[in-house]
Amino acid sequence: MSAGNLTLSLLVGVLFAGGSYLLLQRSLLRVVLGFALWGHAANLVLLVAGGPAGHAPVAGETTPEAAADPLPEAMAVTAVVITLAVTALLLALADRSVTLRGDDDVPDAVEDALAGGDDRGSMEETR
Amino acid sequence: MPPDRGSLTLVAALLLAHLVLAAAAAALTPRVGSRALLVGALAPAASFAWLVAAAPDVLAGRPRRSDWTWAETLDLEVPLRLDGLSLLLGLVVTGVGTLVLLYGVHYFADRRHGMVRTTAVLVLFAGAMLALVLADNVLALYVAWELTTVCSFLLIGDEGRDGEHRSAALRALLVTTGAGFALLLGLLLLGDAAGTYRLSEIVAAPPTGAQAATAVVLVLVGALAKSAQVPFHPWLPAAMVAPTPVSAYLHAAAMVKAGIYLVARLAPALAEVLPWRPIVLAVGVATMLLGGWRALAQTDLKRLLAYGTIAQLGFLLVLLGAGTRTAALAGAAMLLAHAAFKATLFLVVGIIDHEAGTRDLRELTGVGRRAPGLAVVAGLACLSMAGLPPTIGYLGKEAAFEAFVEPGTGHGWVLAGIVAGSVLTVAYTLRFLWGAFADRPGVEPRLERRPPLSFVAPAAVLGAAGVVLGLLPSVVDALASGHADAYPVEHSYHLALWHGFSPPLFLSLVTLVAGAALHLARDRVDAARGAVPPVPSAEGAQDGVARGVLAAAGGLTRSTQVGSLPGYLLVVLLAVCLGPGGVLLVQVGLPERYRAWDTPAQALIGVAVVIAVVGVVRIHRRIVAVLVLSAVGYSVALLFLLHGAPDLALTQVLVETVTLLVFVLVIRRMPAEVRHPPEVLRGVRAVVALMVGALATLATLTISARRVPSRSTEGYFAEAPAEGGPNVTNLIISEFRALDTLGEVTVLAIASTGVASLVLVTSRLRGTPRGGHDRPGRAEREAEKEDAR
Amino acid sequence: MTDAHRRPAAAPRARLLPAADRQDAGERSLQLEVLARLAHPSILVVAVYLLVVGTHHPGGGFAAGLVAGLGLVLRRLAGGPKELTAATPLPPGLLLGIGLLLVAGYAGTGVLVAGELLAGAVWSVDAGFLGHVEIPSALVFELGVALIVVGLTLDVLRTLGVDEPSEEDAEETT
Amino acid sequence: MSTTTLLSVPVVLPLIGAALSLVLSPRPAVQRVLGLAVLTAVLLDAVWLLLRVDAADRLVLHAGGHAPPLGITLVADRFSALALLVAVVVCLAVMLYAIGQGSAEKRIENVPSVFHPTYLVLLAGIALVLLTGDLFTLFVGFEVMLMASYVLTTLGPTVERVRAGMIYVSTSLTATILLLTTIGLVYALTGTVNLAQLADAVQQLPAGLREFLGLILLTVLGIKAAMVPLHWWLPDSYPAAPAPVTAVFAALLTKVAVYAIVRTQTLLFPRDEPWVLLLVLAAVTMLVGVLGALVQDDLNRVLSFTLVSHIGFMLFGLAMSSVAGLTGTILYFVHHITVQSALFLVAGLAERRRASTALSELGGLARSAPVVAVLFLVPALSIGGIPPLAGFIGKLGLLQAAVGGASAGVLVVAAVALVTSLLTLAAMGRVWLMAFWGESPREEPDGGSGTTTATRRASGLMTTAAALAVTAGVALAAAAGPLSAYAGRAADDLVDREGYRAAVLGEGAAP
Repeated sequence: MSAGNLTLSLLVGVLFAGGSYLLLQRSLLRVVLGFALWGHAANLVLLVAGGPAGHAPVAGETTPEAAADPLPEAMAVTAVVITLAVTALLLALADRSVTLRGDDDVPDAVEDALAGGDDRGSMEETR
Repeated sequence: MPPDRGSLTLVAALLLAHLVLAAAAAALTPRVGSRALLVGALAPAASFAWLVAAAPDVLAGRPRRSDWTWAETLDLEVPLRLDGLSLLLGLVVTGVGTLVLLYGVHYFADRRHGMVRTTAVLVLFAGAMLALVLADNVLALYVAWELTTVCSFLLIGDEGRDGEHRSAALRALLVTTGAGFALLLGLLLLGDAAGTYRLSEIVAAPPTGAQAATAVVLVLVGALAKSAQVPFHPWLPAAMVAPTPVSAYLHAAAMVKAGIYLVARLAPALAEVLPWRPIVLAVGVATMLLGGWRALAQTDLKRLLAYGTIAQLGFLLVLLGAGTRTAALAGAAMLLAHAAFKATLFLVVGIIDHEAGTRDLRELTGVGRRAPGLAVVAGLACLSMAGLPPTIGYLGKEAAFEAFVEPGTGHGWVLAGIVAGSVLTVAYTLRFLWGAFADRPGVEPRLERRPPLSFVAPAAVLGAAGVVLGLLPSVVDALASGHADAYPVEHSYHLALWHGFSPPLFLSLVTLVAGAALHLARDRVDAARGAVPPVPSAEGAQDGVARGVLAAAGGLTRSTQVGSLPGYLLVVLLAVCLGPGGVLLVQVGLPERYRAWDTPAQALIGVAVVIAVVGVVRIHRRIVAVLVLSAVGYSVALLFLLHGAPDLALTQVLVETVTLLVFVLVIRRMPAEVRHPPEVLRGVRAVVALMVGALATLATLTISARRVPSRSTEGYFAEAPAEGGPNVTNLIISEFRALDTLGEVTVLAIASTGVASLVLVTSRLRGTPRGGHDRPGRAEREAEKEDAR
Repeated sequence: MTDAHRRPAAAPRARLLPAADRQDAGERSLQLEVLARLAHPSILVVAVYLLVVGTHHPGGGFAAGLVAGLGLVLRRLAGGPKELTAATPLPPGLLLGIGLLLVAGYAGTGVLVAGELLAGAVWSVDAGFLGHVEIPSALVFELGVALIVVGLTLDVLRTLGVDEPSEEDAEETT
Repeated sequence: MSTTTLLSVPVVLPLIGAALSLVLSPRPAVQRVLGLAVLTAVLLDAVWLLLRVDAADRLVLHAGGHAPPLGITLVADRFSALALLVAVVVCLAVMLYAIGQGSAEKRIENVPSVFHPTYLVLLAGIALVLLTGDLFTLFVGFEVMLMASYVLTTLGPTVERVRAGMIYVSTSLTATILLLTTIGLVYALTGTVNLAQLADAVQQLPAGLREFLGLILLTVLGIKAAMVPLHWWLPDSYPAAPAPVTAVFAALLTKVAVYAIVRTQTLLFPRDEPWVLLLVLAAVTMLVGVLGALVQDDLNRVLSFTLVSHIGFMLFGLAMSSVAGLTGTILYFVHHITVQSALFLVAGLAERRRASTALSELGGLARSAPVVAVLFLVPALSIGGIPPLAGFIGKLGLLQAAVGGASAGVLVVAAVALVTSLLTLAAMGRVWLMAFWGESPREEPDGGSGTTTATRRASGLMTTAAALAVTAGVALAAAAGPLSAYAGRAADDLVDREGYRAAVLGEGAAP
């Protein structure tokens, strides 16, 4: 059994914690910032999953044993790009929100604060 | 016995004929109006003829059967079987069905709207009901059972234009399907315990034990609700808002008998399983008494008949569920009798209602004098209902008394109950006759003409049938024995008009006299009824349950579906921490060995990342927060580079730069500062965030301590040169796992389209009226409503 | 919708990118614009380099696309929306379409021609004085990737980068 | 047709179609024809795939010829082939509807330049999730599907849709990043992301870690599947989207997540005993969802809550951990896809007549639009479990499995399922009473029946599309025999993990 990497594990924790704190806010911009932190954290997890640091995985220049695991690296590239795409879309949503409502706060849905407020829809008579 | 191919084709054709003729009649309705029912009536009429033709064979103990499999994996077969009981019910369903449809031609003649649906559903119902009594598989029976419920819902609701129709339809639907679901579970348990879903096989080898007992309770719930027994009964009087042919057919003769039929079908097998007899007998007697008592209080003739029906259904339940031969014989006879007389009386009320415009007995006068033929028809039916000779009702009631005069557990109180119930029956029979046909001084007569013969004829046929059959006791005995012979013959009782001076004859006399006395003393009875303090009614209880469920649903939904994104994410994060996080902490725990870092540089960059993260979280000036975020991103890219992932680091740096620009472009248009969040939530938010962070650290530590080497690295290194170059990471992206990349760039392309559609749409929306494009939000609608008030 | 609705007066607006908000030529910084124009070809060369060397060195379609996209960003920052339009050969929708067509078509062609989904081939070409050059078929794929990334950057710049999208912009993209 | 072609078409062809659609974006008519052509081709492919898979068990494609663990493997077994077929049928019906609506109303959200490519990409993503045999590709497939869904939700971004989009995208993204993290954890502990290899590798982990991974996968996929208590986002986002979009979302997106849950749990975390935690979650999902449905006063919100509720039925079958239970899940899965899409399409038809989906604004539709009423009634009864419709078939499969399992806990959940059916029926009955019976609250707008020939034709197309979805549901009931037999075989496939491994890794593959 190998040993756990304390620094990277703590970093993942800090990024997730900071991201979570931002996710739980009303401003969509801060939510996006939170997702960005989460994205970094997830990529670091992939990095840790690939094992300890090593040489760049270039065939011929290094051996499979000495190289960093290339698969998580490739997966992280995919993830980074996807995060970029979603970030752009979320920011466009925020922009649209600013256009329509003047701010980027995520408003609450009001339907269920009202739903079932009276006894309509009983077996007796619905209207 | 091998399936009989000939009858398979014929029965299938008959059932199909209902479907086809329903469609044909519905198609004809817009052109010929209610006369389309004549076409529809062909289906039950043909079925009736087939049943009559098959009767001698069946009664000789040779049931007809056929097989058809719907879904083998689910044991969903549709075997059909015609035995004595099915024949009995089948004759009722098709016979009454034919006459009611003929009657409908006249009844619905003036109707403009909704006839297409009414026609189609009535004919469909006839088919479903026939299928129900012929089905030899519990699941097939259930299918037909629920079909009749849906037909009932649509027919009760009619056009659904007023609240009474709507709520009556919904009540009938919910009570009967709700109990139907219990029935389904019961039937499945029963089938599982018996090892077969075949009714005939279950009856031949009945299951026992706890599972059978549970099944019995659930099956009975379904059967009792369908047959309007206490405490499920309120849906039936409410259903009387339906047009009279519907009430006569569905809610007197046919559909409500489905529950009775099921009880009769299973009683030979399950009467000995413990909760069966106590439930059946107690509920039956209670229903009979309650129905009779409430019938005496009605002023609406139709509701009077409805409560009478409830009482009679209770009576039938006692007889057919008791599980003895004599009781079954009596039950079979009473079932025939009830179908004939109750349908007749409903049709008579329908005629009165149609011609006089009311069916309230306080507003009716002189009907007997103006329509004597109608009075005679009703009188014939009432003879049977009250149990007077020489009617079929008399045959049944004599046999019923006989069945419980015999010694047996609990027979004493059951006998007392059915005698009392019969007294009430006589009393409300008289009340009906008095109410419909008597002269009332001071009331304006409303009946202007004698109802046409074609209108009265179906009722007359049914009414006469009760007397004709009563005069042919041997025929009735043969029909009823077809079912009763399912029981072992203890001492052979036969239906007859004269059994000598026996206790049943004496009891019959008692009921007649007491019933007549009760009718004569109606004013005093009414006074007594008024003096009784109101007891909680079943109707109120059902409404209470509905209100309770709605209140609970409203409360739950209001308090949880709060519509707040932070709230929802909070729940998600908590779920992750408490569920998987809990398992990790409790069952896996902390790894034993650590290393601080791979290289000290990791720690240096790590400190920078931590500082930057704190900055992003704490800074409320948007632009600064975004810039600090980039610092996190670039630091992470450095970590990638240190780790031996230059491709990833390069992508990260470039993406971070682009991201930064996107951020800057967007926040130009936003307020510079984010509003400070309310203090209340800050603590919760911080706690949850720390929990997530702790879980993430724990998970990462665990995996980095328990990591197993990749299974693919060597393969990649070996194959890379042949695929175009030595850069393994890049080859994974463009070759080995190119499918992922294909998906990923698709995401990019669509995101890009989405950004454009989100932002650029503005110019197109401008100038178009908003209402045309958007569902108005709930809040706006509320506001509009407020304005309207 | 009026301007008052779109931009509430209460919201203080940061003047982050002065040049980006300036529309007329008089206000633009000429030096910056010229610099950007001069730099653009070199940036494109870097992008092409990254695209081609991907199989051997860090790089590949993503990196190439992102670098090319950053070149456009530079032009946009220096010269405003007009300059951006001048710098783009094709509307972003078309870029995205062609890019996606290249990557998906590459997959589809492989299925049809070679009976393999997304299998690459490597062609060795004798390129005169350059020596032996290996051209992987995946280069088509990488090119598609790069075009999509450029398309995205362009879309973002043209949409989020503009305060009041003009009618022509809308027509062009949709 | 070769295996490669059969398995590639559902993923690659829609993407090529989407690319062409983007290139051709100034020509809406061509885009429509293109979209329909692609969907038809994929439909034929899916039919063929289903027949092939049923005849010859699993079909396997190693993309690029790279065997696991180097490359990505696509696998079709009976469950994925069936799910794909139903998904394509629904997509086709919804596209017809959308085209009809687009011609009828010139709605902004039907700007075909965005709708058509995105819609095709959505299908490609769904196909990728259903066919992949690789955990990371599963993630990518989800992203493709979700990104398309983000764009479709916010077509014609009004205040309401932007708000719904924020909730929807944020919640989905949370799940996405958690899923990515989970994949990292799985990879670290096993050294592979190939599902067939994982099937074996996960078994060798200590029990605690195995349970942790199983639970975290259930949780993150549960967010996407709208499993209570992770479902809150759904009723607050789906109803805001345009009718055809809501229909396809409700039919497919959550179900694809359910598919992923079933696939990962059966393959990686097999169980012999009923899974108590999931039983509880299934029961709670059923009840919370349906209670929510009972008190809504907007048709689309009622339907969204029943959608949540009925996810519970599918989880119930999985939680029983038996072949019979899985058979029930598959039957319910198929039924629910068709029925839920039909209901939302019909809600769209109703909305078209009254320009609202508020129950108080509807009313009297049975009289003024009898066809719409029938089209609503059939799926509404079906979802309430009324025989002989498809919902009954699914419910019957689940109940039989529960009764056959003879475990008290399972029977309790079966009873909850029946109560839920009743409450669903009550919710549908309430809708029927308020929207279809009663009096119309106002005059029908002209758009209801259509004024011009073109509008009428488009309107007819929408009705036809809805009818197609309804008919698909009825056809499922009619075909209950072969369907349930097929579902039984598909469930056998799901528990036959050795067979899956052998098919993907080659016979006798070393663990």
